[in-house]
Amino acid sequence: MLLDLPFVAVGLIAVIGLGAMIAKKNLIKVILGLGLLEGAVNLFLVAVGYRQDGIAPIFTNAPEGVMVMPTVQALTLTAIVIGVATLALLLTMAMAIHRHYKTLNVERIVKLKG
Amino acid sequence: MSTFFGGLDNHLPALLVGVPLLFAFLMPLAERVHRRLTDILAVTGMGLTSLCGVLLAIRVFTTGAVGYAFGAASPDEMLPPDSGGVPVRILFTVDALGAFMVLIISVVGLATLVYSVTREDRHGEKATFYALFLLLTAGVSGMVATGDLFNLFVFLEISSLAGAALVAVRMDRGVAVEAALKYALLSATGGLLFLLGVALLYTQYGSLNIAFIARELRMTGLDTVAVALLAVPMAMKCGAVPMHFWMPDAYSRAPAGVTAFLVVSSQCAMYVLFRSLFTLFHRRLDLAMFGWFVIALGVLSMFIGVTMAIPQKDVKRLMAYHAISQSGYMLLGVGVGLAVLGKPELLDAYGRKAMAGGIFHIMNHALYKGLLFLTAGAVIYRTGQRDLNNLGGLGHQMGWTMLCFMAGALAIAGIPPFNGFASKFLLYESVFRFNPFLSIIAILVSVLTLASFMKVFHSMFMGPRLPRFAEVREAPLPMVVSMGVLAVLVILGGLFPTVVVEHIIEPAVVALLEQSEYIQTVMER
Amino acid sequence: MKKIVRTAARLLYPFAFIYGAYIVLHGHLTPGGGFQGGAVIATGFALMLAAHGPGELSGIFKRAALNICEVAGLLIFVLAGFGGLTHGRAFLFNWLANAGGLFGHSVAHGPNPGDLNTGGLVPLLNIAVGLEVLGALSLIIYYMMTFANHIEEGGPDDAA
Amino acid sequence: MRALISLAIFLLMAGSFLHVALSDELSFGNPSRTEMDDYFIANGQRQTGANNIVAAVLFDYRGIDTLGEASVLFVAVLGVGLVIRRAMAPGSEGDGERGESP
Repeated sequence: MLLDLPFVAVGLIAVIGLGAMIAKKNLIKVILGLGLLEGAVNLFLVAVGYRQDGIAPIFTNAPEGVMVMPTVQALTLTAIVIGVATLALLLTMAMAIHRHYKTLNVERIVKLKG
Repeated sequence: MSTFFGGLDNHLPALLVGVPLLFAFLMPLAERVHRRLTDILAVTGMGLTSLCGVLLAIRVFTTGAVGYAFGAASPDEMLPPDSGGVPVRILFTVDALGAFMVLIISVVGLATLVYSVTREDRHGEKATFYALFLLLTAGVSGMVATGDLFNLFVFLEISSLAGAALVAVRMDRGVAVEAALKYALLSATGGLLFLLGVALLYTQYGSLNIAFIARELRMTGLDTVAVALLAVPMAMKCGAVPMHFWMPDAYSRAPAGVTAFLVVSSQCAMYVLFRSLFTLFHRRLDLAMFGWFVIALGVLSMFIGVTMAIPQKDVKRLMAYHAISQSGYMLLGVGVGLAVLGKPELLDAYGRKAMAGGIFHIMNHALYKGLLFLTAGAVIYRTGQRDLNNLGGLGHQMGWTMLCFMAGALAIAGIPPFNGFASKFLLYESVFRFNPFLSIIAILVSVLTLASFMKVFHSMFMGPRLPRFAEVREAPLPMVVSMGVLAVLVILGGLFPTVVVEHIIEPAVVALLEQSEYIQTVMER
Repeated sequence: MKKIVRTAARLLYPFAFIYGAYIVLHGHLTPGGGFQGGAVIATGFALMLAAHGPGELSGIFKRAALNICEVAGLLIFVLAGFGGLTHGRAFLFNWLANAGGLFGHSVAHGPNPGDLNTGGLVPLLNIAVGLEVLGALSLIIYYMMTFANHIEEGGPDDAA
Repeated sequence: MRALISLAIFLLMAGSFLHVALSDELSFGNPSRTEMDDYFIANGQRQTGANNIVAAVLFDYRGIDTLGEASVLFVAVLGVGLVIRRAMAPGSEGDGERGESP
């Protein structure tokens, strides 16, 4: 059970991120919660591909040993860049909203309803 | 089928994604050369994409599912000979259901892009608008064509972000950005949950290919979590109640051309939902439970959507609530099919028919709802008013727009001879045999929809000519043309429903029901 | 203070560029690649933008240059993908690998010291993605800083 | 009411995350199925000529993913540019102003 610590960490980070997204009132903090959730998912992806005592799957001057799974690393890389793009767009929108509404409180950013 | 363009027809699935991306990337350069060039490039790019989409659909409907291996020595080489039967590359798998969606994307995409050519380029953003539109097209096409779960996530994110950016185009003192932010935040969260589901499947089966996982699936405890993680974000993206609240905001604030295409984008999310429930998890699900889950989403959406729509004053917001209500019909039809999937005699008795109705409704909804949003956009464009109380008497000046609106409104209410009637009739008939109560709700919702659109029609087009709209003219030609094309399709679909059902809908239903065909496209060649 | 920051930034940014370029070019041999290298180069841009402010810089630090950089990377990627189609190969087929020409040396299986001229499409696409990422990330920073400055200077305010 | 719903969603999702994290079906360091990854490690170097197998997967075997991801970044830049240029533009962008693009 203790050996599965990375998965426990994933669960905890995801719960913290989710909690921030649901409970926080500040839009920036909500977006940061999303960032945490994203970090958890990426960590999960990388952790899934680890093999006991594995080395990086790169043959340049590689030592002897079993290699960890390369696919998940590629997926994580892709997911990280997608996450960066998402966060950039969300933060920009938050900036634009703050400029027009003069607030970042999610409870007051509700001109659209009904 | 003979070869087009010197053998390029073997590459149609790749061109479907590659062409819009290429043209989108050219857009910033074209902007530097000349303003008009962006218009020409956008229409050319979208036209080529639609051409690829239509050719691909024809190919699939005539010769069966098409696979495409990206990066392989030959596009047909789905499995490398030395991999022991494991797909290693990203495979596109377009079966009849995928081709059906590709067809919708092609038609509605081209119509809405032509409509959007009339945008005024006040803030020098037109090139960006076109680039985002083409990227959205690439995203949704990729979503329905791909056979790889992670690739699906990537295209999902392209379509979400491009959609969100397009919703924000008009700013509207920050209100459009608010709508876009809601859309982007929910899509991003949904995307992450989807990715987590994909990761869970990957840990157990060591592959990301839908066909491979579907064949190997054991339905462990983790898979149960994965089903939820794949299905819930998609239900949210297709606007099913109770996860619908982003939809009226985004739909009402986006430019009309974009809204019409966002409807298609939502339906692609619905495609993913059906694909994962039917193809990926298929017969290992607790079918009755999931069937009722989908039915419950459908009935809630139908009912709450229409009741929220009736009091709306903002014409696009009203239509957005109707969009929620109509997606309920699709969920209801396919949900009934899912619920009886395990019982062949019931499936043959009414299950297939219900699914045909639901899937037919996807196409009809994309056409008539797109048409309605476009007419609303044309009215707003000419009058500057979106509040129903301030509109009136436009039938005198905007005759063609009024006719198109009428076609759309009668279709959405399920009045013959428009296409909405054809699919709704299939639904009423078959759902009645499954559970009469559900069918009665569906009919009731249709009546309410009709009432609501009668009101809209009356307050927009009827009445005396208003002095403040004295100089209002008919919508510009590109708008009328694209609305006209959609209106003609709406009528044709209503006049010849059996042709459409026989050649397009039935194969799509079979593709959804027969998991083995999808798997064979990849695994046994 | 301003002067110290500016001088330090001018001294430091070439190192970010060189290190980033190394990561990009060796992406197919060592850990790293287009994204990582592009991001490192973008930190150099961010440094210069932070020290001088957007709009005051010229040459490669202008918005137009970054924009072209980004689009060029993406176009190289797509066109390299279409390049595979010419011989009946699939989209994004690795038509440079083991072909003898550019990046065309072949490699036997197993650990080796590494040869820059291998990998076919992999290093080419690394460079393409490197260009795209450095352009994209720098542009995002550029836009955000422009906006922040605009708000600080109290630009025309149309909030309701 | 809203707080209750939020709490319910949170508990449900937190529960499922922790369920996954503590599940016996996952074990760190022992992936259960590795055919695809073993194929990459065994053949990637020979087929693509790249020593870095992650790069080989990223740009050769899963190249279209990377193209998609580059496109996502492009979308983000377009979106950021669009929102910021519009937000800085002087004057009003009125709601449904006449002649406003549809």
